[in-house]
Amino acid sequence: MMTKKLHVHTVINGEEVEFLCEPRQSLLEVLRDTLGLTGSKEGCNNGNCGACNVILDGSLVNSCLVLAVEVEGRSVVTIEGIAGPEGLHPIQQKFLEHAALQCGFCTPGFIVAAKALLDQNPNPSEEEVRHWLSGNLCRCTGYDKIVRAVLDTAQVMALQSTKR
Amino acid sequence: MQSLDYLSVRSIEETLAPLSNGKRHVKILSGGTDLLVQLREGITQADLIIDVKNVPELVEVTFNSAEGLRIGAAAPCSQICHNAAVLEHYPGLVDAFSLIGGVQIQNRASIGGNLCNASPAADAIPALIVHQAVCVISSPMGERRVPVEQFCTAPGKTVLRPDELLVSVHIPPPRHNFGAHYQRFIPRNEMDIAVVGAGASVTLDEEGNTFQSARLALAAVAPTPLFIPEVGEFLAGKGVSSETIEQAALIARAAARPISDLRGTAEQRKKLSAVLAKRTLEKAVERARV
Amino acid sequence: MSAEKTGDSTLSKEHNPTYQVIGTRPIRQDGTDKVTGRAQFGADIHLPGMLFGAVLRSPHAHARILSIDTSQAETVPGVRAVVTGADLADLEDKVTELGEGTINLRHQSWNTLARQKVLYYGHPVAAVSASSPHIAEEALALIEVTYEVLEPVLEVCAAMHPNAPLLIEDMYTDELGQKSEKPSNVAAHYQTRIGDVEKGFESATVIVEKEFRTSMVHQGYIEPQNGTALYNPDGQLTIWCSTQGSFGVRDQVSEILQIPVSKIKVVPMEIGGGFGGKNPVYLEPLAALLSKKSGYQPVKMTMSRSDVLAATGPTSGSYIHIKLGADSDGKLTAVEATMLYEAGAFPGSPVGSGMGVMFGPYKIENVLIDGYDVLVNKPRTAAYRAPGGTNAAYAAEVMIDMLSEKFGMDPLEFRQLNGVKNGDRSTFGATYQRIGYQETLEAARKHPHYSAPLEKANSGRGVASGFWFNYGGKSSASASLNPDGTVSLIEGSVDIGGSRTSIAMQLAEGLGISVDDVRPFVGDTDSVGYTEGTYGSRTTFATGWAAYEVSQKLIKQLVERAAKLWEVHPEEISYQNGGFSIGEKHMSLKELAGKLDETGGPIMASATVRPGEYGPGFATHIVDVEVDPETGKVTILRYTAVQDVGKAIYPDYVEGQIQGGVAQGVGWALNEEYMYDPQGKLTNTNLLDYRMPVALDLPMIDTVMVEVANPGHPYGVRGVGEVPIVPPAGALANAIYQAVGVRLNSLPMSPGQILEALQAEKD
Amino acid sequence: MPVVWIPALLLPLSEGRQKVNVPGKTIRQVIDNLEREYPGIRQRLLDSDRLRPNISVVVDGLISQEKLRHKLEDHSEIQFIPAISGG
Repeated sequence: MMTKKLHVHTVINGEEVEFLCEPRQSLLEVLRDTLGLTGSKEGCNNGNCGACNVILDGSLVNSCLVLAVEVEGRSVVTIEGIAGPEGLHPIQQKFLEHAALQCGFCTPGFIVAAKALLDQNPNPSEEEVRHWLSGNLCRCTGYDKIVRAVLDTAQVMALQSTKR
Repeated sequence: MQSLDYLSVRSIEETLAPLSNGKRHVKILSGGTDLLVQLREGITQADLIIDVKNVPELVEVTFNSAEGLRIGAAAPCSQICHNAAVLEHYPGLVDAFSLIGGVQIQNRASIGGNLCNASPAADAIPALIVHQAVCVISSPMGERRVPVEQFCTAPGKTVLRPDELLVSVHIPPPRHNFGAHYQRFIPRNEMDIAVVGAGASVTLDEEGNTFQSARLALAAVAPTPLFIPEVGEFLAGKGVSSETIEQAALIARAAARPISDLRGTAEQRKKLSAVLAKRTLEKAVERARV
Repeated sequence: MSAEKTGDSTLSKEHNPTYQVIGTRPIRQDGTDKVTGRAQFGADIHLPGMLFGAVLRSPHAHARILSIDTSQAETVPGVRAVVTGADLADLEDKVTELGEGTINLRHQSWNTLARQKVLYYGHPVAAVSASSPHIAEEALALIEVTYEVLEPVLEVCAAMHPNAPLLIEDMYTDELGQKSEKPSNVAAHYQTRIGDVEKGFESATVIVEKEFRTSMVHQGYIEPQNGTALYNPDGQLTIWCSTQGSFGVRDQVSEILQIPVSKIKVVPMEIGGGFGGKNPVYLEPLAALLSKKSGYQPVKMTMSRSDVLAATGPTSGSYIHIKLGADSDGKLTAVEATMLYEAGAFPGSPVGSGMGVMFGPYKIENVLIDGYDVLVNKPRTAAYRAPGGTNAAYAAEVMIDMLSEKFGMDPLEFRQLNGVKNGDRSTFGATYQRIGYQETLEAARKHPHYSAPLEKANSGRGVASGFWFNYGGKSSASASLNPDGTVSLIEGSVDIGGSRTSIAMQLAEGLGISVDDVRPFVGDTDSVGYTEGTYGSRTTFATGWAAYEVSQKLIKQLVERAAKLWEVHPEEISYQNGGFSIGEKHMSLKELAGKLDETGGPIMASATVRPGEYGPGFATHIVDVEVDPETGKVTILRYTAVQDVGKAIYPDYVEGQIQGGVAQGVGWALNEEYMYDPQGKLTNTNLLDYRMPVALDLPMIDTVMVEVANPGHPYGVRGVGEVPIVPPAGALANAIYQAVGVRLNSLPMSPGQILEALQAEKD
Repeated sequence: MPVVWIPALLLPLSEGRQKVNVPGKTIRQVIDNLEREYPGIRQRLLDSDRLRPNISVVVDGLISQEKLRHKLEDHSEIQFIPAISGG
């Protein structure tokens, strides 16, 4: 049976968005099935793989563990919002340069998580990167190239900010 | 997940009303990291969930040296860990709250959720017990206070009545020569439930050579997080030495009554109870001395 | 061998020709889509009028289905169709080669939807289509199934007992064409016998004997299975899914639903990992059935993580007994082994390949290995990276370590003494041609890791080697030249880890153009020639070869066109590095591409290959661990993987394959395992309790790519994907022994196991 | 003439001989000739008119894809092994 849908007004990747959803629908489900933002992936649907990571009001969350109705009046950044009008975000560029992806399925979650890390800690150690990314599972790479890509991004972004 | 209704509230009164009228099967939603999974798996039922994250008293973390620390029940782990006062005065709590899940979980999972989920393996609870934390519970009848060690009654069960809401947790002000620590054992280095967890707090004399008092609690070795007063009774007045700590650890081991499950065997948990009790006491002493 | 440092991996190579494209590190053509979330994976598809399917699964490990009542479910508003086993044709026992390996059609159909009996927890019993996934899920709860619960068979030795309950009551043990007298849970018995083991053991001065047990483990791809089907009223069926082989899906669906392949088009979407587990079909035939029954509307089905763990993959748990002897010089003289592999609910464990992998790196004259394929009430096993190899090599490498210790020899030296060389006969019978095993041992001994001091207490270093057959198989590709001189390439291999690029690079090398001028595209089953799945470490080898063939065919046509323009004979024209020349005259490929119309119109070429001379792969790994003797926790301090890769076409992704294989091997070795309760219910059906390594569990994984070119490939390629998962468990077991003095004989070597072993050592 | 390693499970049929020389220009001919020498061996290797799907034939070290039609050299070495699947 279906309960009455609720009207939700929120901001996704900087754009005001309105949608209708059932209370039981997760943010992940609405992003993918209602809003067509399929970059966020479902790997486990219970918070153990990180493939559905989004940034909610500045903090990293699993969108499978957030109800869509909870984002009323809040702001969400998904993988689709990481690249800017001028092109790829440095973290995306570094993932490509370091071959930090194989199948690419966990990649959006890792990139969103790495973005959240660097926003909060622009100069992480390898240990800090590994700890932060421990909520994201990758089965292809053994994490080596992913960790290198994140560390390298931090360096490049530090250089860019000193230039400015 | 079964179909249900959702209500976002802004005050405690607004929350208590539907709880007390008894018409609906209500669940309180803060972080949802346990609740949503359990609803999906059908382990928990509800026809109404009340989102309390917009109730100011439930998300505040406040500190003053006279009354100590007050943590709103819906405050997420990351907020607690990054709070300046908590970092300065309660490193033993940071140990525990920084262990609950990865960053994504930290940003959602709340102290109240960890208490109300009442898992025997909950990381926060032993740490709160050794800090002598008290739960503040509201209902239309008023407010009552329950020491954390009495809050959980069985796996998934607490002292809360259907009409009651866990509002906040209070931790006494920091004392001199006090040190606390929590650690757990997991097979991986992250993303696991404790096979065994151990929290300890000690208060030493001025010289830091004698235990004035101590508290120890274990996770995942009993139906509820286990406070072991015998350890404190044994250590009080004794000199700080590896021998006394070893003996205290054996008392903890003896008190542990674990089961075997998919996360570990009873035998393994018995062993780990002693190992972790020893290690966490040593760390607590180290902290008490600085 | 010269050694050249590339990033944090070393490339040590024999002399080989200089390439322009091969061996470089371009950015993969599909990369941008994958870092921006635009890449379309199977579950990302959305079609107009699309319905959602869900599967009802057995709560019992072994039970007879007495009745299924779907009437209530059918009345739920929003429900469009319900299917059960009755909707599938009953197929007779026919063993055929489908996807990879062989499949008995009756079993394949039975696994798709249970008939009469359910054979494992999670076995599909019925499926529903509805307007929303939540309604479909609610409808499942209204399907009433009555079961007669039977005693489950959960352990391989118990399953072989003559009085064990039978899973498939009319199954007899096959011994190379001969059936057993009585029905049995043993599907097949294989045997390898070379020389005379009794004589072999007589000539041995040292004999070691040990038994090993390993748990069932899962491939663990992060993307759950999914399948979307649109059955048209005209009988044309289109399937969008995540699969390792689109043609394999077409073949399997054709057999299960009894539809000719000509009526089926399979569109491979991007795939989120497979490792062997995405060769068999699960949801695709159900989605097709539901689409037809729902009035020819598209139906999308996706699995939950618990469905994935309970009902797909996994690979066999096993019992292995080995007796191994060596003479006074430390030369191996004989091996005798028994291997019992869990097939799961239906025949088809990888025990055969396990038998070959076990002592693949070693020269042993006298061999007697018995392998048994045994049914248990667990999901039907599927291939998993070097199927059957990791558990077999784990046992073998521990034995080798025990012997080298008894002889007081360096474990790598012991392996050099007994390791296979070109022309040696393998322990599975075949004779090795050009192989690079000894080269990996030499590189490992020379590596700074091997001589680095171990500082920490309770730390130890272990080594182990591994072998994998590799494979060739059928591959197709076609390409057309664009007017701007770029090339559009259509190939049939699903890209799970950069193979679009490694294939495009071989076309570019052949044509002498930049890989940036090649646009690779993975075709569906109607747009490209038959191509086997992305498995068996075959893709860069075989489909890359097809791309090379295409490049040669294009050059032939291009030279003819150039000859027309210059009005000379083709033979007079030389073609090099993307340019034509004759005497002083020169013309680039791009120039010619702009003048195709004047010389006879567009140019395209296609090739289909089935190369046989795939070179086997060998690897040697070194690992340092620290063990906490109070908790049994293992910390990996350092890891180095040395592997003969033939020729690294796309080094970034060869390193990636090696690192990924190591990570999976580490998980298998230390913490991953299927945990069943006594009734046969899988208890750890989530990624919290099925413990795959997280970033914090692993160090950087150094790779050494040894290049012993495979003479059987135009560019010397060997498969690289599977070998790296073979050595880790053995290397870790040997390192743990060095650290704390206990030899673990079961996987996973979890903290609890190690703690018990340490305790047993004390008592 | 080609050398055939008799599969272990078929040794009872070959009076225990592990290695036999058998004439034949293709695997099919070799199996036919084996059958003459050791009656019953063919139906153990073939399923009607094709090699059993769970068996691979190795010719001179390489797993054959032509199987029964595989052309043999005068001194080819032939081996039957369990079919291998890849992940």
